[in-house]
Amino acid sequence: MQTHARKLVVIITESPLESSLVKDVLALGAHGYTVADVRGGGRHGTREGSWEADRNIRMEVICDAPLAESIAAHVMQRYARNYATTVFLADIGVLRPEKF
Amino acid sequence: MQTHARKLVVIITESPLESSLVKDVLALGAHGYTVADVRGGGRHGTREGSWEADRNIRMEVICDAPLAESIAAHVMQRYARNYATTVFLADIGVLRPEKF
Amino acid sequence: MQTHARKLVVIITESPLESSLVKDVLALGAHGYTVADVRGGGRHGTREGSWEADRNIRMEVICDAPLAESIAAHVMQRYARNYATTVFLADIGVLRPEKF
Amino acid sequence: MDPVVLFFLLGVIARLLKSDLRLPEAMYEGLSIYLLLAIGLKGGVELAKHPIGPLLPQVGGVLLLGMALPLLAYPVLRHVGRFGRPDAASIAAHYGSVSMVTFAVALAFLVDRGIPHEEYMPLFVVVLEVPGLMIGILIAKLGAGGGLRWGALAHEVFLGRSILLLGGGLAIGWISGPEALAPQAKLFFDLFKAVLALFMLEMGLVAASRIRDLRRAGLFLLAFGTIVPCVFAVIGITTGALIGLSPGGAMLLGTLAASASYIAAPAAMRIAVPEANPSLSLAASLGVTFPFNVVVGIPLYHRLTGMLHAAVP
Amino acid sequence: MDPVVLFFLLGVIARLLKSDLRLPEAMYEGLSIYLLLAIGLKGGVELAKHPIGPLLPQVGGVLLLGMALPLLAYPVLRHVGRFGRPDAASIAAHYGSVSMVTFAVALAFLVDRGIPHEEYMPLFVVVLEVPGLMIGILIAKLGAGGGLRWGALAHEVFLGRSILLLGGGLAIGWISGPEALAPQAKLFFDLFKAVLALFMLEMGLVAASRIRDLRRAGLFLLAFGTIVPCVFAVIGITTGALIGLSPGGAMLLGTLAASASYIAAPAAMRIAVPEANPSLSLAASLGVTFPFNVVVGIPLYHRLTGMLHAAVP
Amino acid sequence: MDPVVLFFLLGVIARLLKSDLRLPEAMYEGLSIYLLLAIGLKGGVELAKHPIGPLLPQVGGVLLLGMALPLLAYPVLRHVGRFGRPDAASIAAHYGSVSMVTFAVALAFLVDRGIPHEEYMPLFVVVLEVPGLMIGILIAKLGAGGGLRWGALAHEVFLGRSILLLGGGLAIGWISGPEALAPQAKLFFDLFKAVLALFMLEMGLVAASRIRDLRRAGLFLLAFGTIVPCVFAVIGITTGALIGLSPGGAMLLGTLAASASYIAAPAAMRIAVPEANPSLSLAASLGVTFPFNVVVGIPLYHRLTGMLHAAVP
Ligand SMILES: Nc1ncnc2c1ncn2[C@@H]1O[C@H](COP(=O)(O)O)[C@@H](O)[C@H]1O
Ligand SMILES: Nc1ncnc2c1ncn2[C@@H]1O[C@H](COP(=O)(O)O)[C@@H](O)[C@H]1O
Ligand SMILES: Nc1ncnc2c1ncn2[C@@H]1O[C@H](COP(=O)(O)O)[C@@H](O)[C@H]1O
Ligand code: NA
Ligand code: NA
Ligand code: NA
Repeated sequence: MQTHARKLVVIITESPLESSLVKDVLALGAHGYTVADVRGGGRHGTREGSWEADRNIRMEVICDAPLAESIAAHVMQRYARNYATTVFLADIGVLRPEKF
Repeated sequence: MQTHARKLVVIITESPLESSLVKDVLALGAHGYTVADVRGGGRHGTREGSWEADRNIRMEVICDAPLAESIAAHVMQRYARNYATTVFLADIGVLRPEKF
Repeated sequence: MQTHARKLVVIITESPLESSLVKDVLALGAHGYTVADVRGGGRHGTREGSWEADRNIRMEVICDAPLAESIAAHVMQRYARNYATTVFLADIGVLRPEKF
Repeated sequence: MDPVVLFFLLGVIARLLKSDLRLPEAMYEGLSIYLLLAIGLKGGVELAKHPIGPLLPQVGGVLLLGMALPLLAYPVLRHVGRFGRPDAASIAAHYGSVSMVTFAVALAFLVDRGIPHEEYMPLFVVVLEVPGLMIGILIAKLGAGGGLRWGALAHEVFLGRSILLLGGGLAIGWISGPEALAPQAKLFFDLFKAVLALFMLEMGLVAASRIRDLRRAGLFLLAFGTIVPCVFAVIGITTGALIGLSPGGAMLLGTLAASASYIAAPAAMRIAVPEANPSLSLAASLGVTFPFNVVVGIPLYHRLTGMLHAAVP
Repeated sequence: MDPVVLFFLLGVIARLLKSDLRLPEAMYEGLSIYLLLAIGLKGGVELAKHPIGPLLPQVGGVLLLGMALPLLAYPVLRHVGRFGRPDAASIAAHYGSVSMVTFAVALAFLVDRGIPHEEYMPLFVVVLEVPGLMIGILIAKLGAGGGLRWGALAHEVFLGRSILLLGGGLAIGWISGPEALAPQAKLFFDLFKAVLALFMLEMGLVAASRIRDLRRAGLFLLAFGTIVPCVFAVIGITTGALIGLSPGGAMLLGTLAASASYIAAPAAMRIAVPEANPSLSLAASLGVTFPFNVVVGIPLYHRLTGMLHAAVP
Repeated sequence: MDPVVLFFLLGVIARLLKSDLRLPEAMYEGLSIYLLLAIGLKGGVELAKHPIGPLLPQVGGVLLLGMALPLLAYPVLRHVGRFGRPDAASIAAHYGSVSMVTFAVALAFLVDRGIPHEEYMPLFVVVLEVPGLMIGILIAKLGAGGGLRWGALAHEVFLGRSILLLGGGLAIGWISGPEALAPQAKLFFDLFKAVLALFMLEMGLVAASRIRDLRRAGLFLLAFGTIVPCVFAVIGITTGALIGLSPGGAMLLGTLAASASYIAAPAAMRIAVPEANPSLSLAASLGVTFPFNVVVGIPLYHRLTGMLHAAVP
């Protein structure tokens, strides 16, 4: 069984941005996304979800490398300055290349 | 400290499949699995968990490359046709090779 | 856009260890961490969260390779003997090298 | 208009205006566990007051009703709606089965108006739910290749949350009787309608979010989801009168027949008939029939009962 | 001391002693949905007993109060506190807006002592909440470059959970009237104070966890968070007396003016003024003003009302 | 049979039949927070009616009981059960400590039968819980190499959720007294037994899921988990009679002694004695002793009290 190389973009950021991020990511061309509720800590302090204002989400997007770059760049430029944000990319393999 | 190369199989699919997937994955030979509740969107529309029928899970299995292949192939063949399903594989390193 | 190579350390373990793990990881030099509630199964049996004693967490830490090694080694040495624990490492790329 | 319906409309409006209002999932689940247990306990307590023997023919009648409904719905879906076999069978199972919340709203409707009814009606909810699901699955599988895992299915149907909690509540109520359950009454009976109101807020949010799916599904499902409940209500009311229920009881049986499942059926169908598109059946049962029944149907079925019940000899 | 306040202190103590006690998030959300609906329903039921016409001038007065408060707070923050425009505007919006739980505690305070008050006061909560947020956003954006997405903001303000549930409750209570809502009363009215007590436990845990942020924010916010509420209370009580409210009503309006938002405002500000540091405003409203109001403020404002209300002609 | 026990059995049956019924975690946590607070408040309100002085000798007696129980259990586990030191100490700590829900069921048992008892008994729950845990940890650590972090442990024991909420409820009830708590009574006292029933449903699900672990643990734990509670009940009832409790109070103290912890102890032991296998102790306390006490034990201890209490001079 052959796998096809794709990128996984992971965005960890403040919960209220979820709907806006989903819109952006789909508008940039992604075919899907997955979101989980998480907590964490970093430069912007502890975000343990002990209050509504302190919740994080973790979004995963599988896509090709150019789109991964533009998603990451867009998130950095639009959100990272004012919101607690972490972005990273990983190399993965998928089975159905036409899907991602 | 030396790490040993293994595969991480990630399966994102509909929640009702959880118990069935756990059984399959262990039967195929995996020594463990980890599951998280997630939401998402893709070809099968938005699955935001706003109704019981719309919940996703994300399962991770760490194993060697041949088992990873057979898990991925099994999931594709058994579930991917009728259920919202995403599968990807990544290269990772583990510390205790005998465990995975 | 250039990405910088970093390591992702993932620790899956028993929930009561969360606060202790956060302290350790920051003390070792990590700048941040992300935690999600998960369930799973492995050598220590099924940990499905059906009771308070059976909950797992999944912690992600992004850092450079040497720190990743020392985090992994510390977790193995301090927790892995007596607690249900899984650790793995992956290669990822980040955009802001100074942050991690 | 009943406050319970107003809570539903508040949920619908909130979702249509794209408010981010959401009941936490655990709260929704907690409320639904409460409602199922409360309905079951209430029915069980009443059952304890009756000898079981005379009820058996009624149970038989309701069983027959439950088997007839999906068999009536299927050909309409297949030939008028032009759905494939899996989708037609899945939707038929949804309409053959029942909606607990619709039943609760109808119950509150009768209680508010002081209309008497057989208090052991929750028993019939269980009796009506099971054959609807079973027949739906049978239709889908007969003729279609591939074996049917009956064990897994019976498990899914009988041990699904709805039947288990409702049946469990019935049994506990029946074994305990009214006195032993008196300390439970304050939570399970006195607060029932207010908890139902909260639940209806959530139902409004969810039903409104199904409207988009509906647009894709087209006009047929809209017509199906409003006409079939009226027809089924007439059948249910008539059956109720024939098996000797009071007008209130017959009206409840009619409402049950008219209602479509959106909890037990989707879960069972997803496993039994995976080829069926789940958003079609949910759009119809949750996006059309549930709101229709709650806002228009229940008062209508009440009127219909006035006309039909006397007509049955 | 009122048990409701003791529950709050139990939460504070638990957190200061680093206990791992936490209310599950879903429980916190469920309790807050309950409180908002209950307050709205109660107000709506009372509103149904009054003609609306005579209330309009009062509504106008409260609206003016709502616009005045953030405009008073802003220059103090900017020039005395030396905050940048975004932070000053964001904190001003928090103090221009209101805290529902503080209102609920003041309500319970009056009910316990049998002090009469206008029962439709929840209407004024809505009227006071909205202009506070709007003016805060306006200040932040005027002069600052970059367009303002008014649509998104109005959406955030009017369709946020608080306003929606409170307003929805008001509307349902108003449409239904007291009799139709009687079966709801057992849950929404009789259990109100005990649910409030549970909620206060959570508020104690959360407020105490903000104390660390406060240390970083410094003395100014501590002074601001205790002095401004007293000044705003005086303004609110006087406004209440001027628009013809009873002493109890004027005291509630004073408490609303004195209270600072920590649910609606943080959410709206995070989107409208992302440059503002959210931990500053939360430390002040949640870490200082909320405990101050609940423990010291409410009894104080009650006394102040005694002195001020008679003095207004 | 008491409905509360029937709810427990419903949970057990559901799990044995592999139903997917699950109470959401947040609901389970919310219910347990409610139960702990309600028991504490009730005890505190009653405590407010008594002078504290005369209670002190009773508290001393209960403290001694709490220290004796794990010391009795340990040698049996070590020498008869042939467990290693960590496992023996951990299980001993579980049986030295108490189960709040068992206590609640026994309380409901007495209330239903109108049997009088010292209403301030919740105080003794706290007094009995702490030494059990402490002694268990001491046994495990003495002789075993490696230092003991006493600070962390005292924190875990005294600030764990159970002690904190129970103690907090006691304090709030004691400070407030019956009148001030009257508006809370509708939630915390009137609904108590029904909420307990819901909680027992969850306990049934969880207890049944421990049965598999039990099979691996073998016959010894089955015997230990049923015989030791009976012995401890006798010791507890006798202690109760000796310190001057009424028969009802002595029966409650016996039940507390007979009960084994499955919330506080597992959490404390996991941190203090990580080498111990947590599934052994949970299988015994949750899979054997809890069901045994709830179904068989409580009525039995009631009878035993009838025989023992009169025999004590
Ligand atoms: N080094 C890191 N490893 C893993 N997650 C991180 C790291 N740094 C930050 N995060 C996550 O990203 C969120 C925002 O980061 P920050 O902007 O640094 O506060 C945090 O709340 C964490 O959830
Ligand atoms: N490109 C993608 N990136 C991340 N997750 C995806 C992607 N596509 C699909 N998913 C996830 O997989 C689930 C099923 O996908 P689908 O079958 O495409 O609807 C979705 O609900 C998402 O949670
Ligand atoms: N092969 C595996 N793949 C993914 N997750 C695993 C695997 N093995 C163990 N885990 C996770 O790590 C936890 C502890 O593992 P163990 O110590 O093997 O019981 C389990 O409860 C799982 O959540
Ligand atoms: Na039906
Ligand atoms: Na204010
Ligand atoms: Na004990």
